[in-house]
Amino acid sequence: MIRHRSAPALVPLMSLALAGLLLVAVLDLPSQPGLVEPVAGAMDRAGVDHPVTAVLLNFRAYDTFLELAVLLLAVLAVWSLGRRDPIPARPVQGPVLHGTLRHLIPVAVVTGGYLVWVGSSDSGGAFQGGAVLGAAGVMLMLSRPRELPMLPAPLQHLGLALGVCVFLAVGTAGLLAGHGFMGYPPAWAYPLILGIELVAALSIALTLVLLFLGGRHGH
Amino acid sequence: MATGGYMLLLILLSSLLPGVAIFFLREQQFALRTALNLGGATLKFLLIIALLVGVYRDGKTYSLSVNLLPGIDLVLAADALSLLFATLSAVLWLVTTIYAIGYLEDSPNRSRFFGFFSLCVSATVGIAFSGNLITLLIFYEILTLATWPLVVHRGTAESFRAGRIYLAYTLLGGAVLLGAVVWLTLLAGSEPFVAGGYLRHLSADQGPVLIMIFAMLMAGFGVKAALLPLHSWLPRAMVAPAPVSALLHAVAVVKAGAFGIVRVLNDVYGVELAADLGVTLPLLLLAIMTIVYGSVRAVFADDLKQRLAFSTVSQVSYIILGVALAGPIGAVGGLVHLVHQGVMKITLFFCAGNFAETLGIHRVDEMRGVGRRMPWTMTAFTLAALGMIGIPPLAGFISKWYLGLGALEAGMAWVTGVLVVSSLLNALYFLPPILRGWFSRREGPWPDERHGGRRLETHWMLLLPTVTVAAMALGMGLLASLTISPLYWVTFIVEFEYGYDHIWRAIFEWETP
Amino acid sequence: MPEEITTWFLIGFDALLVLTLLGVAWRLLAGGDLFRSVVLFIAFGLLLSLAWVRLSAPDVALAEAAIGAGVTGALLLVALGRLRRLETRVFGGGKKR
Amino acid sequence: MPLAAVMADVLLAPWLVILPLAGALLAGLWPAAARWWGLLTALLTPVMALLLALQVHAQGPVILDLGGWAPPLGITLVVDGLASLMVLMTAGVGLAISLYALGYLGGTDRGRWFWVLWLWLWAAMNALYLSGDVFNLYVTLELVVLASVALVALAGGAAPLVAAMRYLLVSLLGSMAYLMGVALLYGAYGTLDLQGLGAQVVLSSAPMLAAVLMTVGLLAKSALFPLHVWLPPAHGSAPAPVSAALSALVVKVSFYLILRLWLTVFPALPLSGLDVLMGALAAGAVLWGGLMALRAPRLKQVVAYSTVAQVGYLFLLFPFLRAHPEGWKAVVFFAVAHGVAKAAVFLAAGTLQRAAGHDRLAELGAVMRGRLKTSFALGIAGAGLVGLPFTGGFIAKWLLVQTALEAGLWIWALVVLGGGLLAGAYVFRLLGPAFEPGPADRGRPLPAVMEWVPLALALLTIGLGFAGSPALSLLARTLAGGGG
Amino acid sequence: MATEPVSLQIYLACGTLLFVMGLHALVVRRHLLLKILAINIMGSGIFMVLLGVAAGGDGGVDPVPHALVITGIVVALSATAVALVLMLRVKAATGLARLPRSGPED
Amino acid sequence: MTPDLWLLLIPLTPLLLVSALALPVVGRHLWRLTPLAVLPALAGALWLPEGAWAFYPWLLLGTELALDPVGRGFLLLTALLWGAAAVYAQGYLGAGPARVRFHAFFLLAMAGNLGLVVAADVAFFYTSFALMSLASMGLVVHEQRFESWRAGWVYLGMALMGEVALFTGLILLVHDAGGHGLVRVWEQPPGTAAVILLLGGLGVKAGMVPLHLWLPLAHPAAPTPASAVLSGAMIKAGLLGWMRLLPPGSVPEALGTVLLVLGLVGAGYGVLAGVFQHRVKTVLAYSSISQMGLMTAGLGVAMMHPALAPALISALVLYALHHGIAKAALFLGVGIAQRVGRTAALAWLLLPGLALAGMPLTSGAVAKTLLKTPMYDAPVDLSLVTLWLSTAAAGTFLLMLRFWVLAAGGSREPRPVPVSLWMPCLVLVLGTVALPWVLAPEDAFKALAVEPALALLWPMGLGLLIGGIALLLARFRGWTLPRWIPEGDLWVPLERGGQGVLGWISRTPGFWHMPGGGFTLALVHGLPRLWAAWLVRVARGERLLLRWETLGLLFIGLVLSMLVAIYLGAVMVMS
Repeated sequence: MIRHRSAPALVPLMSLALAGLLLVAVLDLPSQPGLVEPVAGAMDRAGVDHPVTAVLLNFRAYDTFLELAVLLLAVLAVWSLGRRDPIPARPVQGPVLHGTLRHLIPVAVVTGGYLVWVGSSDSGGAFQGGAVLGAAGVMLMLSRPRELPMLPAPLQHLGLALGVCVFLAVGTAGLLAGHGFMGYPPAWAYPLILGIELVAALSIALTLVLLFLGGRHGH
Repeated sequence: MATGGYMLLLILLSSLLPGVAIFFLREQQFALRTALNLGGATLKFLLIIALLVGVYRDGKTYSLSVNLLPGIDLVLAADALSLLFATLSAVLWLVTTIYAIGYLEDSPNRSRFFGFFSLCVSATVGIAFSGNLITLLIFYEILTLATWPLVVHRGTAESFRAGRIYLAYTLLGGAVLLGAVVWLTLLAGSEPFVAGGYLRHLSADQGPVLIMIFAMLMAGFGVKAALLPLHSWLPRAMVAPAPVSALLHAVAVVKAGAFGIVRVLNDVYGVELAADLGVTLPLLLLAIMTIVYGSVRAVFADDLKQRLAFSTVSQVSYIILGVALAGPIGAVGGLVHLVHQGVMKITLFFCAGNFAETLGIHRVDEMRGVGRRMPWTMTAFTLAALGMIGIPPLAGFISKWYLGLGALEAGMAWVTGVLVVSSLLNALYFLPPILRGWFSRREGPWPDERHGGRRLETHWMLLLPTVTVAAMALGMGLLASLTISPLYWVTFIVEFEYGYDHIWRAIFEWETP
Repeated sequence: MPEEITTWFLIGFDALLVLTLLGVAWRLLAGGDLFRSVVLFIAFGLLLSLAWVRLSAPDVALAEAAIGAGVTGALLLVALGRLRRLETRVFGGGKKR
Repeated sequence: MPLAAVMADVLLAPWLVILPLAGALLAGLWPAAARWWGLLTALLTPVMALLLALQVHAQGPVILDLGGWAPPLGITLVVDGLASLMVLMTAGVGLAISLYALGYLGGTDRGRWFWVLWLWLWAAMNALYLSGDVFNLYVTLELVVLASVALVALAGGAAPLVAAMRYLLVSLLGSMAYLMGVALLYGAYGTLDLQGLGAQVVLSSAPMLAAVLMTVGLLAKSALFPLHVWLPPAHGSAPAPVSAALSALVVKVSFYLILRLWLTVFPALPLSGLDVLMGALAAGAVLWGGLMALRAPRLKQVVAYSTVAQVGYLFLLFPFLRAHPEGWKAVVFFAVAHGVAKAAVFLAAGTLQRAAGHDRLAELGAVMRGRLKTSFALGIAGAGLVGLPFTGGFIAKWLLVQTALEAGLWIWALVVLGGGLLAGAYVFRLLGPAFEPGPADRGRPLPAVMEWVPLALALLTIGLGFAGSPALSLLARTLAGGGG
Repeated sequence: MATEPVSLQIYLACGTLLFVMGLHALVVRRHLLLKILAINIMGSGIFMVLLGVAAGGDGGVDPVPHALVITGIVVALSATAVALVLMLRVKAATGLARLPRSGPED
Repeated sequence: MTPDLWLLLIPLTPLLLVSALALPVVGRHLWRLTPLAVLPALAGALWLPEGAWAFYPWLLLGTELALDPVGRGFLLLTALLWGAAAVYAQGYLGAGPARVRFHAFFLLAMAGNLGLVVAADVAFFYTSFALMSLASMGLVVHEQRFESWRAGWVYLGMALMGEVALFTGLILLVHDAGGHGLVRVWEQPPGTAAVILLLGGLGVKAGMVPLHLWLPLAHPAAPTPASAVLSGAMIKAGLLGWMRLLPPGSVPEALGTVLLVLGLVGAGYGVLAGVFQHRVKTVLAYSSISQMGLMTAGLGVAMMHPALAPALISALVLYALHHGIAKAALFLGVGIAQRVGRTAALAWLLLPGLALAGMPLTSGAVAKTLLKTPMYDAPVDLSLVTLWLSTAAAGTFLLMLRFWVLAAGGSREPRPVPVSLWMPCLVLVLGTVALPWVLAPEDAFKALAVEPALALLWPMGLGLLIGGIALLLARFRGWTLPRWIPEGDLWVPLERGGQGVLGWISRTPGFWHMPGGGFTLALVHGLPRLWAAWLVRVARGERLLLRWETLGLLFIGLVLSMLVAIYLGAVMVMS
């Protein structure tokens, strides 16, 4: 049995050993083409122009769907843990923050929308856009902790789940239509992806805000 | 081939289903519980009779096979040996059920008791009808499970300790057994029991492995059969209520072990192979040591049930001794003792229970003068005890007669010396209670008299089974040559088993003078 | 030649960035003041998104900045705030950790 | 025949994810009716799972390309014997847990959250079993972790919360290690598909490290000794249906993943050496868990430690994998048998605990005598844990011993048999109070379903005693390793 | 615009070190917040390795790891959110934001 | 009635009566029917045809019963004695509480005794023999005095020894013969082991020196009617067993020699030990030993010279009859003598005593003459044997003198003698005279000739001389008979030794009383303690594992060790 006195000293030693071994393995990784070729070859059927978005929302849409699910589940898990506490006093005090936020929020909303939109062809996408939107929401919360214009509970629920629901519906429709689960008809790929991205971005934004609030609604 | 397997299933279920049903009855539902108990027991008895008729009169074969794993089946089959054991269980169950109903009158947790009791019997009958080693193992383990609640039934610290020890021994035995059975199955497949064994075709270099497996099998079955170093659980398990001790020691547990050993020796290895491997002699020696040791310990036991328990340790090994002699006549002796010991020992335990329940007698020296107070019970006790010693014309005499002849036949005349020593030791511990009971005078009141002033010496449900089994013990010896006697039956089994057709003649040749 | 210089410069930048990252990570994990750790973590996220840019992953960089640094940072800060409040409320003014 | 013909064309596998997920979403959106959505899901999913198993059995394994994108690019669902058996086991146990929860939780607020999280967990587990992509597996793994952590914490109170926290951290540690393995694998071979990886993996440093990191990470999640410490408090203090789900199912998830990885991705790595190490850990688990179970004062703790012990058997996998081509099937069957039995035990324990108001073994006698059905269920399922005959546990034990002996690894046979003895000791310790003298007391009134469900599951344990052949023939339809 | 091989090696090594550093801190630090941070650092290290791999491919930058990392970031965020709330609950229940050194006494 | 049923009825009747004793209401009174239980036997002995044989395949191992001349003689004896004793017991026991019990055991022993006489197969013989032996235990200890318990234990112990020896011997016989019918057994000469075992096993019952130890203890201890059958009928079972199982001609001649020697020693020793006794019944018991020695010697001669066997056997049968009746008459007479005046007592006891000593005109004379006659025809000179026999007869007379002295002496309280006492006694007394005239009138006449009569009379004279001297010494010199030989002779030192051993065992620590013995003791008490210590250690370990440092250490350690393991594995694969 390990003597507990020696344990703290042993941990760094063993960590170092692990680091060494990992380094050997990582630096020894061969140079391989990865999936560049297959992605490039499939872009014409992807429905979008940006490869990362194509991977995220078409080739590996199932991953992304489950990722949305994780996010939703996180909110649910947080909610299951109890009611939300009020947000504590702002970590950083002062009027500067307040004023900055006021100006920052609209900018963020626009940026977020843009990011979602541009995702189909360039860097950006639902997560980034949603995150920015969510950040806007968080800022809103921070700036006006007392008078929260919060949505009613059922709408909150719907908004949270919307992304996953729509994604699931589209995926299931693909299954029923014979394109396989999470498959789109090639012609419909672009509008569907865009639609999913939009809805997902909204859900993500709401999710982030609610995560920030922590705990389920009610006092 | 598999005709009428449902019969066997039915026989199993005839105790299992009532058992499960009883389990869920409320404590107060006395009539329903009794009806279920007796109904199940009677049904089983009748079914077995029907089975016997089917096998012997109509020549039907019964077997039932359920696939467990690829190449491994759960097989129920009725051959002569199974029927012997099954009949014994069924009959004694019926009797014990009546006894137990009387014995446990007004005691708590009766539903639980009878539930497990029936489960126990189902497992025993399952063991009897097991058609291969795996099935035997399965029911053997079930028996462990079903018996433990009965051992700890009283719920005292002592009974829990006994239960722990019982479990420690039997589970360990079960584990060893499982290992052995798996191993054997790997070597030879999951073959059905067949007279003469099915391991002959294995190559000669498997010898050491086979010996090893044999040792493990014997250890596994030996636990329940209370072979020498593995016997300690048995005397402790005496804390259980009398009907349990009766059934446990007479039929279910110890016999399951002995039966397993018989099966392995006769129908798995085959006597010839076993003898070739040289495993019968060690087994024989072990059995002999157990016989002597158990007897010696019984002599020094003061508690009546404890004495009976050590006596069981000793007596069960007669069965093993018989089969380990590796000859037909010895096998007759061993197998017939399977039945005889069961009947006699159950009688003794019933009597002990009667004494305890009626007069509060637990120790041998408290039995002074009990013969006058309870003549019927004492007569039953006397008959069974004398039978144990081997006094003719009781059942035990028949066993010893054949064991002795078997030893001579096997060229091991010295084994008769063991029988002699054991008989004397048996007498040494059985005669004092008998003599005290009949010829000593009681001074002062009984330790705890409960059934005073009735017409019978004790409750009729206690008395009737006792007298019945005692009569059986007498009848099995006195009428040993009837075609329905265990002896006749066993001879039949052994003739089949050993491929001899002259045993009957060799033993029963009469010529007019 | 200029290309080579650019290369060396970039490598130098990478090395510096990496060292900074490691240093920040080390400091933030070393404990001490929790608030400083959280702030350092946000900084770490921002530096990380710089590294992602260097690794030709602008999408990831965006996501890291928004989610990894931004949202996670906000979550950490608010959690820290609540932690402190729990401390003062329930346990009467305990300070750190 | 017509059914089979129709079924042949239906892609059932996705529905096993869609169905519980939809149930979870609906339950979340409509909290007041959460239990009814849960019930509906719980009734439908087993049917689906059964159909899937039948389909796989009839048609053999299938790889589904999601969205029509073939493996290196897209994600696949692997629908084979192993996966469908696990899905089926989950469905069976899940149904029981759901029915039980109807009674256990009633319409309480906590109950609603249970339903939501539980259905999420179910969906996540199904997704994991069916997934054929290492990264996708990571995501499902995280889903499982989040749902189960939340479920553990559902009980409220200090002990469950601490347990949940510890559980979460260990799980995240495991997930990270797993993800590092994924990164290494992708770095080495540029693909995430299980089969594709299996075809490429050779003995070199990156896959070796990947294998080790992934395995150890998952070991921590499946609570193999000595990384098991998080399990007993988490499983022992959670609400009964949660304990059942965690001990019976969630632990198996990471085991399944390890099995899948070593079966499909890493067959090229040598096991001689590793098998000894893992076997030793397995033996340690059996011994340690058994001893702790013998000592624990509370009913549910005993059962939780029993899980620690029985997880040990699962990791006899490695010695078996090395020495016996079919050996893993024994372990999988054990996992199934243990799942059912353990769920029954936990549910029965929950009933007793609820009836008595506590689960201190020493004071449980009266309620055990009063609640005979439950005690009976506890007994039968306990027999299943010990491996006594007529239960699935016996068949499992048989298979394990058989495999060990067939492979000439008698020492592991000894471990199995010895572990059975320890199990016997603690199971009978559990049953002991029922036999003490004293009054019988039914305790607090409880819904009947809380008595019948454990009993039904216990009987299912017996049913599994006869499921050996079908299960093995289903497992025979498992996709083997790509490289080997 | 593939990154230089040397830089790649630097990033790969950095990712590895971050991973191990996080692991070490997870084990050694006792405050739950630090443990949560440590896990995030571990994740970042892994992402760095993944992206390094993506950038080092033969035929240009591989988009798949990018997608993976984005997913990973979101998953990490989710886990972090849950962990933080759980930490707060533990603190509220036990008064400590760290795990007790021994199991709950019962 | 067919012989089939008749033969079976002989042992069965008493058994049926025993069972009837258990009947609820009437059972308590049925003991009065005991004497009737011998009627089938008596009738069988008198009227069953020669060679009657019956076979009962369902009974025991297949039972044969038969009646041959030897059997007829013994059956007559047995029936007569048991019947007489049964009648006697009616009056003797009075209304004691244990009366039913006595009769039950009496009947059981009777059934055994009758059964073994008619048994024609080994198993049934043994069964009957055992039944008789064990049931007589009930008779021996009936009075529940210390003395009777002591006697009972000795009796039982030796009887059991005899049983097992007999059992083993029988099994050997059966094994050699391949069947257990007597006829079949006779076809095969018995092996040495069987012979020795049977000699010993039956010798216990026959009171053969040195296996006679139980006899002088048991006979006095038992109630008088029981003593009568014990001494008169049951010990003859040993003799009968020898005749049945070791038939002269098929056994080695050496056995004859052994029997002869032992018989002669017994004849002398019985007298020697008997005259030094101080209790009436003990004297009678020793007399039985002596007489059985004579008969044993006779059988020995028959075995040595098979040609003489037929004559000797029939002589032995007659001798057994004579001795049984006379001895029973003496025992029964003792019971009467205690209730009547001195003279009347002597009157009751005189005739049987004289018969025993071989007084001409009595059965004794005929029996002794018949026994000696064939010996004169022996191919070798047996005059020493006959001389010894005559000397023994002198001893017997001396013994009888001692008996009369004792029986007539001592205090007595005259009481009425009920008819159930004097009637059977009278029958037997008359029987001692009438017997030869009824059964073997020719031989009876021959014995009246001068030469045999002289041969019979001079020993009596010798005995009278010695006895007279002793009596005179006692009367005029106050000489008392020394207690040189205690009751039970050799048993006394044996008992002392045995008590020493038993005491030693009982003083050894409680090992024997522990339910599981030393091994289990260690297991049961040692292991749990070890176990508990272990569990504590494990629990401590669990707390240690719960720490994150340990966890992390183990986690990383596991990673590293798995790597090492795989590496080693790879190396192994490569090499």
